[in-house]
Amino acid sequence: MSAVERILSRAVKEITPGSIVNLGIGLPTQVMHYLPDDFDVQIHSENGILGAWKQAAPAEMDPFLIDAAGAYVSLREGASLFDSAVSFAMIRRARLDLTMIGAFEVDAQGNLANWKIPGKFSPGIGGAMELAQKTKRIVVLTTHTDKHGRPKILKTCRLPLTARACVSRIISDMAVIDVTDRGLVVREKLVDITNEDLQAQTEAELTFATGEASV
Amino acid sequence: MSAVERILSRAVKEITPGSIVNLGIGLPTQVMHYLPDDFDVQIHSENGILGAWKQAAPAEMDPFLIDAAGAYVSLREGASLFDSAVSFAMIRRARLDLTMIGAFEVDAQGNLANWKIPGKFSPGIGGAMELAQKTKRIVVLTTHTDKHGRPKILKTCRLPLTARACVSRIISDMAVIDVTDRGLVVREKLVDITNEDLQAQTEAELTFATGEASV
Amino acid sequence: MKKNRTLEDAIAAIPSGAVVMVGGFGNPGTPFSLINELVRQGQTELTLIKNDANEAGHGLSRLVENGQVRKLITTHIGLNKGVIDLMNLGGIEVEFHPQGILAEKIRTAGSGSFGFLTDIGIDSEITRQEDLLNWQGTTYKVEMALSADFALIHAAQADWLGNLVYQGSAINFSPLMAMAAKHVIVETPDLGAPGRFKPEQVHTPGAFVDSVVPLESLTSDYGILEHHVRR
Amino acid sequence: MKKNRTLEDAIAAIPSGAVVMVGGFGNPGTPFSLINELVRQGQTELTLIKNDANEAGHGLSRLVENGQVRKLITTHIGLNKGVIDLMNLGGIEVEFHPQGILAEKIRTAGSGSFGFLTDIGIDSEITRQEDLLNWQGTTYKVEMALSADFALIHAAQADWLGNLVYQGSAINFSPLMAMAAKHVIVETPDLGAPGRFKPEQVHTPGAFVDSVVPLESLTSDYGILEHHVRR
Repeated sequence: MSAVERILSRAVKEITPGSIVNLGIGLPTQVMHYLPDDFDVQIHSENGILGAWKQAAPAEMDPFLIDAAGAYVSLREGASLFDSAVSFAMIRRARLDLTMIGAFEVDAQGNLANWKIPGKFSPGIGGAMELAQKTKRIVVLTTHTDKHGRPKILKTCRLPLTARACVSRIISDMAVIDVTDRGLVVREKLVDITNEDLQAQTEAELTFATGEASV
Repeated sequence: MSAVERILSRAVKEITPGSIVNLGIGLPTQVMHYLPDDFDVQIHSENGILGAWKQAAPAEMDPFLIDAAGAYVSLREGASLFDSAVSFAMIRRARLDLTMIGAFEVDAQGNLANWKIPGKFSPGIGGAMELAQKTKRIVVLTTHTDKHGRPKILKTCRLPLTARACVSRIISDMAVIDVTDRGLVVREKLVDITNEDLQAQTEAELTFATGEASV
Repeated sequence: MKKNRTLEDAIAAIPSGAVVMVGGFGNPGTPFSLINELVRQGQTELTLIKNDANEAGHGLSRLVENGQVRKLITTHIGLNKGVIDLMNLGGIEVEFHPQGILAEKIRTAGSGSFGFLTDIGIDSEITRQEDLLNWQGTTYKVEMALSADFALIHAAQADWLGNLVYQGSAINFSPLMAMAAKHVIVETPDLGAPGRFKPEQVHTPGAFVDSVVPLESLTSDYGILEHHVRR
Repeated sequence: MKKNRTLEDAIAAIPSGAVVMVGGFGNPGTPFSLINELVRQGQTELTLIKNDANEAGHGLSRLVENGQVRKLITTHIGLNKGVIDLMNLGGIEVEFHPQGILAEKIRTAGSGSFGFLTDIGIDSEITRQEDLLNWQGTTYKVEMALSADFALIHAAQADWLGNLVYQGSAINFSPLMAMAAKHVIVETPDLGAPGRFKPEQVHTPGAFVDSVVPLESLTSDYGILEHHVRR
């Protein structure tokens, strides 16, 4: 399995039946493809969809129906379509159970930075800030290190924050890590790696849960 | 013609083709019955109707469709139904051209009191305050004096105000009076009455337009 | 996830002392069946939020008459002399708001905001000095959001996911209250399977709804009020 | 009253320097025909308000590329490198808001209010000290209403009175902008006589709409973007 496949195949297990879930642009939207076709979930897309589903068949693609990532989605039975004010009311009123979201940086306090790299990347914040600040449970999907091999899981984020203390869990290509009152706790390892080697690729201090699952 | 008929048959002439009009509870709602069936107007009702029309035929009355006065209205072609927030957005955004409204008191500055008589009558303000404060043109329909023969058109209102300086025109059973920068100006007399006798029944000072219409 | 509940179970979730929003403008939209069950179960010390108090012997008025209501937040109760008299005797606390302001206070809670700036009634007796805010050189009235523990809603049609469609003038406060309350209970005479609605035509998305109570039939409460028919 | 206008007449009402809201999230809801006519007529110094900048060569991006835009108020322009580059070079002023805050600022104008109290981004770098309000013991961020001189809207269907129905994910900001702008111009490929819509199913009541432009057909602008199709 590739790093991406490891993240996605683990991430899909976070989605509980009957829940309402937003899948952020990037890795998270790809989680949808790992869901069984009959799975009981309602996917929320912030451009005004509850009940978005996998890409429509070519003959059924509707140019007037995309998700927030631009995909020509289909709709589940029981889907609803609404304006952007209602869509974000749903977010701010915490009617979403789970948001999976990407990260530039995430830290030991559960702070998230995923929208801006000053001087390099500033396309605007989109819906990320409200999703991060208001969803009941935020799970970050991220490679454990950046393309230069530098840790993305930090003691304290250095980039401008999307939201403070919002992240519940981090799923990287190496481990499943929970943000707790006593810092980051490794729940599962997704590769065959020693605790020491995992810590070496992580700036924040890790605690290893007794009996954490291994590959 | 009765006093009420004089008011209503004059009031209906205020409604211009193509306009959006709210008719307040009491005398104003009755203006609808003086409109020709094919008249180009959209009647707004603050409980969420644009395009309300006269009472439905008995077989077509819908218990789930009333106007703000409780009447089982019918709908014109092109009517729309919406929630109370949208209905009052329409009012506050001044998308109504005209509101006709009743009065306990109205005064020379165009102040209106029609919602509360301290110690006697305080059923709540309903939609009157927003209609009075925000509609482009407010026409008051009222008997010239109260049931004890006391003037209702005053120098200055004594009851709690619905809105300040909101009234453009007063149509009583005796006269059509405009609120202007130089006070109240009588435009038409609806009964055969001398200027002096009309003034005697009016607390506020009246000016008589040269060439005002008479009965 | 099916949100179907029985009338009894749905209403049993409401404790005494709860703040309860109730849809409806006059009869249309009033959830008479949910209210009648609340009368039967007898929870007390309720704070109710509704446009009006319905008419004597009907709907919300029954809760007041039965002594279950501590406070009513409303816009106009002119059609209910009994409630006005009780208010004047001090038997019930009544808080009035302009109709569109009540709607907007509820809508503000429903949108996850905390208040809004308006000029409605700013120079009238309904505005106190402490409600005024000078901001960037202009004076506004601050109206705070109004939320509730529960909302009781009548929908013309619904599906198991809680998607709702309203009819006629029965829309009024219902979609706003469905967004604003922590726990939303819906009654409907027409409950069906997901897929029955065109997605663009859903008035209230199911995400806002917690319980849906199917009604076997509509009682006479829902019918034409003969005294409002013009002869 | 018929609100039908020709494309040319409707857009000619917009002067240089105007503040113009434009519906659409990505392609769906973008009023390409109205925008293309605005490009043809060449009004300049525009302030545009739209969720995004569309993609290079399409929709709003054409107005930017043609030098007609002074300022863009938006949420995310990540799919338009050209506009980002122009922003970084100082060729266009860009003001970003969180997406739901932009929606709510527009909706607040549309409801005739002046601002709202929120906690979104309250402790982030997007909030300045002067945006904060301490009110009744709690600190809020004040977000002011955002209105415009014009709104350009695409509706799936319309009638002569300006009643609008949207489809798919093309609803997004359109009903909010239709309420918030002083003058609302709508394009639709399907204009019909009043009476065609079930009254409960109208998304935007005609009271908010000033001009309706019938489109004879939809250009390729409105079609599938092949590079967004997953193979």
